[in-house]
Amino acid sequence: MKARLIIFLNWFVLLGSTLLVCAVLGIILVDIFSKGMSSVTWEFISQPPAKGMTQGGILPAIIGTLWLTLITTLFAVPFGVACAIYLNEYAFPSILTNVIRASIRNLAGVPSIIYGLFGLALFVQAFRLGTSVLSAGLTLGLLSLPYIITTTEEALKRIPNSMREATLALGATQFETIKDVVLPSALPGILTGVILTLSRAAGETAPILFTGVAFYINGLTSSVNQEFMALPYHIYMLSTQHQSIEQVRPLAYGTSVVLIAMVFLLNLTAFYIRFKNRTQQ
Amino acid sequence: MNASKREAIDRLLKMVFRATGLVTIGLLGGIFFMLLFNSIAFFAKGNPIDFFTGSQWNPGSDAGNYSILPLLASTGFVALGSMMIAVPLGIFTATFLSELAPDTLRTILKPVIEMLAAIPSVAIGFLGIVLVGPAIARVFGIQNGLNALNGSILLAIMALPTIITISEDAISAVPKTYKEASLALGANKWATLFQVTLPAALPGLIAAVMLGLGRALGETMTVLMATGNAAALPKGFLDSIRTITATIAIEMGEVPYQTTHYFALFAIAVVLFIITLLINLLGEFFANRLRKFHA
Amino acid sequence: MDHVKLSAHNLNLFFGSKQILKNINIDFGENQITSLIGPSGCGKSTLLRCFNRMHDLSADARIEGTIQLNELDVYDKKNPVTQIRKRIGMVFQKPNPLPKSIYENLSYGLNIHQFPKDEIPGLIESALKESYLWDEVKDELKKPAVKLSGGQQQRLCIARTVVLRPEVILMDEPCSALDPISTRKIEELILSLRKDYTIVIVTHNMQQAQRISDKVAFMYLGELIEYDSTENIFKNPRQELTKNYVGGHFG
Amino acid sequence: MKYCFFCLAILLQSCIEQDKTIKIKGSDTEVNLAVELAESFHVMNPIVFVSISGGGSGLGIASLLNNTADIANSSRSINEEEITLFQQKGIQIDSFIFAQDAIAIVVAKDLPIDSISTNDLAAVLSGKYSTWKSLANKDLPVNIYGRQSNSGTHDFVKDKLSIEFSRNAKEMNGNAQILEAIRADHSGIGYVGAGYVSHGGSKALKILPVYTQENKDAVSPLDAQKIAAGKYFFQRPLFQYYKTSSYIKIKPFLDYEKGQAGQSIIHSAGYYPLRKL
Repeated sequence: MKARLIIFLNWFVLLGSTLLVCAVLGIILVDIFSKGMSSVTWEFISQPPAKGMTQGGILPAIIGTLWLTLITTLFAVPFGVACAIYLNEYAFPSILTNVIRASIRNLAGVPSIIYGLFGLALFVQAFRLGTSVLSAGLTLGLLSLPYIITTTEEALKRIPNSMREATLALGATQFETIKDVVLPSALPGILTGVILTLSRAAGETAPILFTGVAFYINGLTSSVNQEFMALPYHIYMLSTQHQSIEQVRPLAYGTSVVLIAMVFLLNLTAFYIRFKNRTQQ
Repeated sequence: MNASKREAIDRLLKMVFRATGLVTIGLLGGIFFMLLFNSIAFFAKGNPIDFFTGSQWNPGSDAGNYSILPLLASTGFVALGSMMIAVPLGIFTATFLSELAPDTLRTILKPVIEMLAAIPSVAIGFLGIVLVGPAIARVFGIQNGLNALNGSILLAIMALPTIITISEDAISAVPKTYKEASLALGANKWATLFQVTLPAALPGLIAAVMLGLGRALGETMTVLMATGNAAALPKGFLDSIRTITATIAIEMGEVPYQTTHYFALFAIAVVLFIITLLINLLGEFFANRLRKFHA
Repeated sequence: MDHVKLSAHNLNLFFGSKQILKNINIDFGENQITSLIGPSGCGKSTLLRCFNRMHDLSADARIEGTIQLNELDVYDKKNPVTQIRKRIGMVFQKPNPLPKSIYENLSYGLNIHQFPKDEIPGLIESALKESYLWDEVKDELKKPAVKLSGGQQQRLCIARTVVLRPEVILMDEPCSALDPISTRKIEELILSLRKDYTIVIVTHNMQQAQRISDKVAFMYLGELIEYDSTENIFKNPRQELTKNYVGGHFG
Repeated sequence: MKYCFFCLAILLQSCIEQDKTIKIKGSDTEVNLAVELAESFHVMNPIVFVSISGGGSGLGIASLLNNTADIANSSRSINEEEITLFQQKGIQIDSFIFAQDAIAIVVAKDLPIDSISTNDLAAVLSGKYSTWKSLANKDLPVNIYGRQSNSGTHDFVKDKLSIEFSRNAKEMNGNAQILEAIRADHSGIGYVGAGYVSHGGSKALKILPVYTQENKDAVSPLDAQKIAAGKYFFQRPLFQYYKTSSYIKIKPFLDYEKGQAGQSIIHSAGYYPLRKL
């Protein structure tokens, strides 16, 4: 009898924890979507804010986040992938490369606000880019680099050496081997990592706080040295800084819906690529 | 002729890759030097002893009190609180996923956990204001739910995916032979789970907790939005607190560059950086031990 | 002996401080099949990979001595490694087709070495015919190469090497991952290739060495112990070690 | 290759493009007003972009120093230390008062207190009174909701009362958070810009008129006439600081603020315009 009770309790605790974790996600999504969906209309997505940001939409914030993601991609993807290729394909394995790898892995765990400080010191001040979408995008790019480098390296490591030997033995140069065999085979893995990293970057707030995000801008960001609005910061601002918090709460919910939908969409794309790649093999 | 041209391209691109690789590594390494340089500037101006032993962070006052202690205490306090929630919950869930859940359930639950990880921190912080805060206020009969408890709950949610994923990997990596040996000796499923499988996965579980803790310590937006931001030493979970990250977020935009206050913010950032670095290294150390152990 | 195609003189190879190959001197005759045999770890694969400079990308590999292809110094920096490898092809232990179609697997080498575009289909067809693969794949050249069976894949890898018209083909235990029937096919193929190419093959299969090779080299612990005609090595070895090995007493 | 061109294009754009954006930063008190001004300004002058960030007054002035803002909104006048910093950097600045603001002292609606003296207020905010016993005859703890130390409102109240704030004062991110907290807190007290409470923000709240030792007549921050006469204790001009060198760039916006349209927006936002309407 006692043994049965223990078994029951064990099941109860383990299953209960799992259900609780699922419930947390459920509560988050249900709360945000049930209260936010009614605000998300075509006008909300396609109009700028109006009446002291108590009405209207979030178009400038959407455009700002897209700008930011674009610049992050343009900076972090080529540099990150090139760095991973250098480390995995060119650099001879040594203590130094192992130290570099370990540092990069640990940089992925550095708080994002510290990247914000670095962006401020490097891009805003040292490079004189000012507070702008360029500074903020580059800062987010730096934040993304460790993730992109690590996931790309993992993808490259999964390509068996026999594949490289095949083309090398045919007289291909090392670059041709990378370009024609290694990268195409590693592409799904790299792409999955890149998309997941970008979805994380798009939702980040702390690194852009002092590198260029604005409370409000009366137009759409149209050049890289302008300041910008961004979806995550807009949520922060609407829920803590705005003068009539109660009045704009539906807008904050609506903005959260748009941001979460955007991030989930990116994640689903990544899952799809991973899934498709797995079933093909 | 053509062959040497191809070789030349190869050499050139090798150099390009090496250069970009080294530039990237240099940029990332720059983070550390930037922090170091700016905080040295602070310690040259201010008093390093006060920084670690004083009791007040109050840059606005005329004397300029820059003590990291209340901030550090707040940061540690809220992170420990979050671990008290997230560690049991995360490890139990991971155990369930790897040992008990049928395959179909696992393939559904794993994406659920990844989805949880994908939710931006600002959205979690927002829920701290509109959902968790009022709930805490109601349950404890207090006026305002923006306090350490709120922050701990939110940070637990943010650390859960990390803890679950790594713990699950660690538990699944325990060799089948261990379990079979235990079962063959007549131990039942539960005894095997708690006395053989989980202890064997322990280094991995510690690694999971460490990385989760690192995540909680470094999180900015949720604590900024949900903990009330009072820079006093915390006495209980219902007190408002202000973490290192929140302090940087609040004050960095508002200080003139190259002043004592500006450098002070870099100094507290260095402390945070070192703490998270140590915790991550510790996590990695345990993860490696697990790997070696099973290899 | 006939014309010497490929040779190594006083070849030493080190990985870091560890010496793997010790003072190897060997000549491979043109249009001959030479087998390298020896217990695993004796350095036979390592030696094979010296001939087309596959050690170039290992950080700590250091090579002393000379390797010559005809009169050409293989390790001379002035000779592009890509050209060396075009002239000295290689087939690996496990079939490693590129993740592309059958046709692209063959056209890849031709393209990078800039063969005239209009000659490529003809070259591919004749290489596949030479490799006894044409009849099996001629209708599905667009099919991914990985869909082929193991034996077919290995023949494809040989065809991929042959299509470049190399002078020497190095084979590193090409049948060890294959079933007996596929092995037999590959052996037939190797024998038929002898008329056009110089072939060096690493094998741990004594019967195979006997079946296909003109000459056999026995290696032990990084040293070349004995190098002679197949018949002498198996029937009448001069060294005690060789005798023990071919007699199946160790390894 | 395409990628390189694209990056080059972006870099070129960043170099060639004249920065047409007017960056206004600082002062939570003024930020919403600035947003509304920018919104209507954009309708009239769509070529000129205005980007606005909140934060405290310190942020605005710091941004001006750091060259990341063109106009610094500030609800306090610039202090000695900041003047020295500007001098050190060799930056010439000008200022312009575009409205008057009054700070409202806010408590929950059901707290039985109708007005407060500056002395009592000083005692409450500095933490001398830990309960409402002596003021409202209720044994409830005093919960103070204030701004962060870098906010102009924070400094203004602190200096006006010559106190240091209680260490238990909660430092909220903005005026709106203060209002929301007090709405939920029966024994809370806080200070916010009058602009925040005059437009429906006062729901479930009470604004305490303030009297002084000399003038026992309690004045409400919502009393426009008294404000115009400068009679309210917590009354202050709202400043805009800007660099003399960027005057040409920001002139259209300043002109708009001073004009009829701008001043009427200021009025309807709950501040007291300088011009008679």
